[in-house]
Amino acid sequence: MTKITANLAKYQSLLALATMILVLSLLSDKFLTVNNGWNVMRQISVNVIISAGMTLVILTGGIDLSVGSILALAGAVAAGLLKNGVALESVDLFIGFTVLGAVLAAALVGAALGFFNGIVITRFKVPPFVATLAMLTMARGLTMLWSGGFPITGLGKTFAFWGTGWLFGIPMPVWISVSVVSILTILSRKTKIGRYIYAIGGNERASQLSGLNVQKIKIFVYTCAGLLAAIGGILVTARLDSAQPNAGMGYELDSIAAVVIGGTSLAGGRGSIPGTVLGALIIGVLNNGLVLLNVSPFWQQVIKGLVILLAVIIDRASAKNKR
Amino acid sequence: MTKITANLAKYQSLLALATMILVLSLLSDKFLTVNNGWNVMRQISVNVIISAGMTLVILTGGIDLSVGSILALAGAVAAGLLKNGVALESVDLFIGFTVLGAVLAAALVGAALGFFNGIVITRFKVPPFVATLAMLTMARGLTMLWSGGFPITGLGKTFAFWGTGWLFGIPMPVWISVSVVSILTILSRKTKIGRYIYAIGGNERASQLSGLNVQKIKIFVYTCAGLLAAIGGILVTARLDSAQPNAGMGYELDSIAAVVIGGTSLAGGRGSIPGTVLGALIIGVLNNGLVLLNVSPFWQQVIKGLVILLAVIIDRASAKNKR
Amino acid sequence: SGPKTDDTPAHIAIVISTLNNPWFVVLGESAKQRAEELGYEAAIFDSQNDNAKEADHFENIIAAGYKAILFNPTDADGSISNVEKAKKAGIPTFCMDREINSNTAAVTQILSDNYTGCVALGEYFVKKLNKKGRYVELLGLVGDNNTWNRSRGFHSVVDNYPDLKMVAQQSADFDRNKAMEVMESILQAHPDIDAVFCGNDAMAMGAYQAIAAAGKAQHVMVFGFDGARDVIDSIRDGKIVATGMQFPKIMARKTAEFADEYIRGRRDFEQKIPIAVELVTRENIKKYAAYGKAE
Amino acid sequence: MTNNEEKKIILSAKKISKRFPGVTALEDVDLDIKSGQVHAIVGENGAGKSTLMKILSGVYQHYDGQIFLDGQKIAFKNPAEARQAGIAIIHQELNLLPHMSVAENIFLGREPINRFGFIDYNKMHTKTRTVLGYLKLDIPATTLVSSLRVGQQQIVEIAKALSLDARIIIMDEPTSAISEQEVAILFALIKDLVSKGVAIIYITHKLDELYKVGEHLTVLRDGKRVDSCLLAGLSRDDIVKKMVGRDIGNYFVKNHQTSQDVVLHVVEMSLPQSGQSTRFFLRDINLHVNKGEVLGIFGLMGAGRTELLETIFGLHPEATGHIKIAGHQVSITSPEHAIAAGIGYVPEDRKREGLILSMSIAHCVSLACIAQILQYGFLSTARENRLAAKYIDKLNIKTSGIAQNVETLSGGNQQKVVLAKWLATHPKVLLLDEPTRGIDINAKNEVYQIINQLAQSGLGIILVSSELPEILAIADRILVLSRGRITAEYAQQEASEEKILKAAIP
Ligand SMILES: Nc1ncnc2c1ncn2[C@@H]1O[C@H](COP(=O)(O)OP(=O)(O)OP(=O)(O)O)[C@@H](O)[C@H]1O
Ligand SMILES: Nc1ncnc2c1ncn2[C@@H]1O[C@H](COP(=O)(O)OP(=O)(O)OP(=O)(O)O)[C@@H](O)[C@H]1O
Ligand SMILES: [Mg+2]
Ligand SMILES: [Mg+2]
Repeated sequence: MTKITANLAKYQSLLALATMILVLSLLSDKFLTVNNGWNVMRQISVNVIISAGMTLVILTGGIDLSVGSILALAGAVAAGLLKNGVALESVDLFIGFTVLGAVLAAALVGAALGFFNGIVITRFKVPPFVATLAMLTMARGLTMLWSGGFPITGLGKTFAFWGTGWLFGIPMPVWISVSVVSILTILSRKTKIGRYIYAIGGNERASQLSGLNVQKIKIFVYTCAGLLAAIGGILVTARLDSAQPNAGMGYELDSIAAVVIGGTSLAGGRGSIPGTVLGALIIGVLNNGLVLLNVSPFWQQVIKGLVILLAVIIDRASAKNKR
Repeated sequence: MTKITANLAKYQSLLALATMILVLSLLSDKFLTVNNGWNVMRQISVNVIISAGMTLVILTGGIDLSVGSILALAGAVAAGLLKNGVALESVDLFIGFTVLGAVLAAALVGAALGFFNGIVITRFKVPPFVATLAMLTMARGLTMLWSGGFPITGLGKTFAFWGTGWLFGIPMPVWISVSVVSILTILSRKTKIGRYIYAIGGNERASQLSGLNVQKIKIFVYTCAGLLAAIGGILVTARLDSAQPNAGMGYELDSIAAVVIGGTSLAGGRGSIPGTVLGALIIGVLNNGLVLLNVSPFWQQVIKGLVILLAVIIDRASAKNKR
Repeated sequence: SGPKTDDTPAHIAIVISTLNNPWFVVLGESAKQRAEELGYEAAIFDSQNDNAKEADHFENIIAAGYKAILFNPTDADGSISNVEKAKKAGIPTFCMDREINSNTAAVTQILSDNYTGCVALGEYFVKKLNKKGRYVELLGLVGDNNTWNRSRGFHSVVDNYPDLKMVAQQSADFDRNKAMEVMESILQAHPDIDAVFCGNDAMAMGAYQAIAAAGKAQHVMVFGFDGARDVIDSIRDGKIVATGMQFPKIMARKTAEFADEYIRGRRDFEQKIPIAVELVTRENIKKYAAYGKAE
Repeated sequence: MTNNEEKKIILSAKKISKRFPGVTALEDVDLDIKSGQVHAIVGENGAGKSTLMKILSGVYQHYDGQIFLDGQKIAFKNPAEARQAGIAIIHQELNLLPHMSVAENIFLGREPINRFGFIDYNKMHTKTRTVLGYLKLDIPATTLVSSLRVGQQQIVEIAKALSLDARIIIMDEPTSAISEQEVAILFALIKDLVSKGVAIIYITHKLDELYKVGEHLTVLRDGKRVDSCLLAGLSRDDIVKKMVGRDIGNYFVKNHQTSQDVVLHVVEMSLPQSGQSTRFFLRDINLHVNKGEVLGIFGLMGAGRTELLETIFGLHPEATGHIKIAGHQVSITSPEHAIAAGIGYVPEDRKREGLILSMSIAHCVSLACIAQILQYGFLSTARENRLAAKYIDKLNIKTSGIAQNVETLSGGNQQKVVLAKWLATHPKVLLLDEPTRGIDINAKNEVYQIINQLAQSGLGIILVSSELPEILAIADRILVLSRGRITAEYAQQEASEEKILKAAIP
């Protein structure tokens, strides 16, 4: 019993989330329904996926501002390949793409851009903030160039299923985000590379002296973040049945917010993926609740800011009492 | 001579900037003209002002995401007060505002929000990222509430002068930004509090043990950042003769970019205000140059990202050689 | 073939409020294409919805010595000073789609009348709903004046019918994904709505998808604004009920032609030339294609 | 392997040189390490000891010269390769991950893995318990390192190296943060390892230790090997002479006078553990320090000495009791107050608590007394430089100039900068927590001299130290702390190692 309490206390944000859910269910009888539950889960799933990758990055003491742009580019690539394929006019070749092919290609693009981030950060010693800020700009530009600034729409049922379908009574995006979270949680807790990610963030020099290949691990982490952003982009595109060139704008801040609210330290070395899920849930529940209560859009922002502050304050206070 | 070289080497970014200027002036004969020089200076002045405040925050090891929103709110407050004054209906009182009064009130609002950030961060131990992210949202909401979502326009010549006028052949915004930079450079180098700011960022615990009031200094720094964001907001408003509720969106990233490109470490303790000015110049010259060269907007983003990367890489490489 | 200074063609600048929305991309690209047909070199500038960035662009354009500016302002008031600056520097500005609140700064303004367009949409809305029902409004960016022009035009009609109840008014930032999410949530609180009015077509598509996913596509009528490809297709397919067609291509081409005429010496321009927004419905959809009339 | 079996050279370094920008850290150094032997290396701060060890253990890959392991030429590409070749190192600086468990730290980089490719925590914890058992450190394997005290962390660091089953173990000042008891445990272990044929390279500044474990000795000076010989027959003074290059003679003479004026009086001070009203870090502490007196405080690791100094300095506002300075009661709830009241505090961990490593010497020295260098409200570089120059001179700080970053100073000189920072505030009372930790014998002597001079000039000094000889040599009066209580008090004349240890052990 006490062990459970202790384990729960680790996810410090739980109290804040519980309070929010309680208050919202008192204010609106529409809030605590099964349907709305799925709603919230589906809505946060993209943020959860991106934020899981962001957690890894932040655990190493880095940051990734490019996730929103990579999301958009990956979405556009998937949609573009699916719809138009690739025509190599010079050799008179046309390559059509299946859903799987397009999805894999988009995932590859995301991973490649993440890899590029990793290389720039480790080999050229560019601070992560600058490197990924540059990527934010570049990937957005590439998205615009690829799509000409227009949405790519009409991608077919098979593709849309990944964003809108249900499987065994659970929405597909939720399946995907739950899988991502499970894999990354196990990765971070149970595998060597996971522990090394924490180690690097905790003390990079000590990790290096213990024989860890710090550069390789960092590159892995940024590649992961890029890949997950791409998966997020594919999901968003499948959900909307359309790749929007302006998709994902500002997602970097949402995602970092989820990570930090979830108790991961921006200095690295401390935090957890489940914590991040809680952080994303807090943000998602809040967004959903404010709309359910039909709070005016002007006030929404003020309230949202205040509640996030409050959540973190409650959180830090309860964490202190635990010690 | 060697002393000068050494001093220049401190502003590592200088080489990157010089290269850029050289390349641009070869590519466009419009670039290296007096007029265009003023152009760039005027255009970066708001970013310089905000980034100067941001530098102080980052030197203490913090971050301020709320500058863009505070900028918008301060602009709206100045414009609103100037145009409509304050009517307290309950006591049947109407207070009109002069330009000076409105400007001071707006500056006060900015400083107050910055102060609030400082309190939340120091007293409630909320990580700066979360505290100022919440403020980003809240201040934007307040701006919308204050302005009803509409721009406030027609603010008169006196007010507009601050944004568009010239004095002794130099544009007003440049005067203001140069003053801000001078004051903050002196503050950071020649005053007690400036020294303390570096100390806290360098080692918070050791600073505390040396008798510094860490909390007070941090509050000061966030208040400063809020105040400077407000000044930026007043300038933007004066320049456009209109307060836009959407003003300043995304400025936090631009401003952090200027600081980091200017060589200030996000970990705190190392960096300088003049470095930040160089960072802002690099970004400003790049924006200006790409426009002058007629680069298409989509390509602009890609090139901008690449050039920023390159600038930082050159920079870090030259810094390494110097040591 | 256009006028040439020496051997190089004259340059025309096209300043667009944002390229983050395909509608404006069409506007910009059409203007560019037409200007190039007329023998100019044209460059597009993206103000990213930021009045200050727009001001920067104007300064740079003046410094670079462009011959004319085809201008899609970010704000009716906030953009005046920019246009005046250009005028002072001897560069004529031609507004397209969105107006500036000045009758002297720009040479001419070719405008899409959002307000009136939404009045027409509002009237059609009332008719379709039979003056009775519960509806939701999705606003665009709350700091954008077009958001409010459209909303006001719509309400100027609809608010006259007390049996038409707005059960929720939320913002979705002109964004398809946001609109979908907001609509999903609203449908939880108000499963029984009859219609949704959206401030642009991207939001209409998002809202429609949420409604369709909830299995209510047959019961809830969705209205958009713009005339984007998806929505035109959807109206044809009987999914979305109506939209307001603006004519970005026509406006852009016309503006470019005016600029050309101005450069060639014409001066007698009307200050404001409204291009009517046309109501597109399932009945008249045959006449329309994406962003304009069917060819 | 038995003792009479011949010891053979297993590791041999030839003509090793290493240059850093501006410094030659090592120049043509030879070193031969034999199995089953403790090879001690001594030298002043900055002599190049750690640099040499880092080369041997694969931390630095770029150097001149050659290294042979079992006669084979080797060149490690990274620390992991050296580890695989059987070379383990305990670095001088703690290299631990604060937010990870003891077990995770010990096995970092070579975690045992189970069938599924996951980390086998059970195995890891079992092994950890075994190693900790050798070292008699009684803490769970899952304890977070951040919750350990420095001394315990140092033992974890030792455990990390031991658990490697290496053939050569390099120990770079392993005892700088641990207590006598633990040193004894470590030495027993070293003897055991040596008897099993393991080679130990042992670096220390505590020359007494050499005689307890050492067999062979290499002395480095300014990056050069000045001697390498058997330890037997060398006197302490011989060694010091080799290290320093000259006779430093009788290195410490106490010659200050204690007055009868009480400058600091601590009355009934208690510090409860947070959230617990029944358990205390400090309990009913009463003590006083006179002008010109050095009060030594001894205690075992964890006795609460650091807490005592911290509490006097205002870092634990929740403490009860009161403090009088020169007869006046003062309320001290923050370091700011303490400094205003005339107290200075040289903390235990100079890098983490004493210095701002990114700052220059001048900036560090003026930090706690910045009012002194203000002119018309602005910092005066001239005054600041004068202040720094004064203390560089007074404390004999070895530096290339006042603008040098403190990060690049040697340990002893860093410690002097911390001292300078406090002397510049003109304190009445100076609290010193382990002021000679990790600094060489010469610098140590200088610190003793400084303490002596300060006492002579009328300061009241509290000196916390884990080194009994040090306390016995320089304190006028000695308090013994055990589990947060004062258990004994001796005047210098009546104190002895035996008595003090007896009072210290709970
Ligand atoms: N990474 C580095 N960069 C530049 N100089 C260095 C570096 N590491 C060591 N040095 C310099 O090399 C010399 C030898 O340093 P080293 O750390 O080996 O000394 P040491 O004998 O271990 O001293 P101590 O007893 O203080 O540990 C010193 O002058 C030191 O300042
Ligand atoms: N981080 C911590 N968490 C819990 N207890 C602690 C912590 N640090 C110290 N303690 C406890 O405080 C008491 C005093 O520790 P302290 O470090 O002050 O001892 P010390 O005598 O200064 O020893 P050292 O030789 O390590 O400096 C001990 O009982 C120890 O268990
Ligand atoms: Mg050393
Ligand atoms: Mg201690």
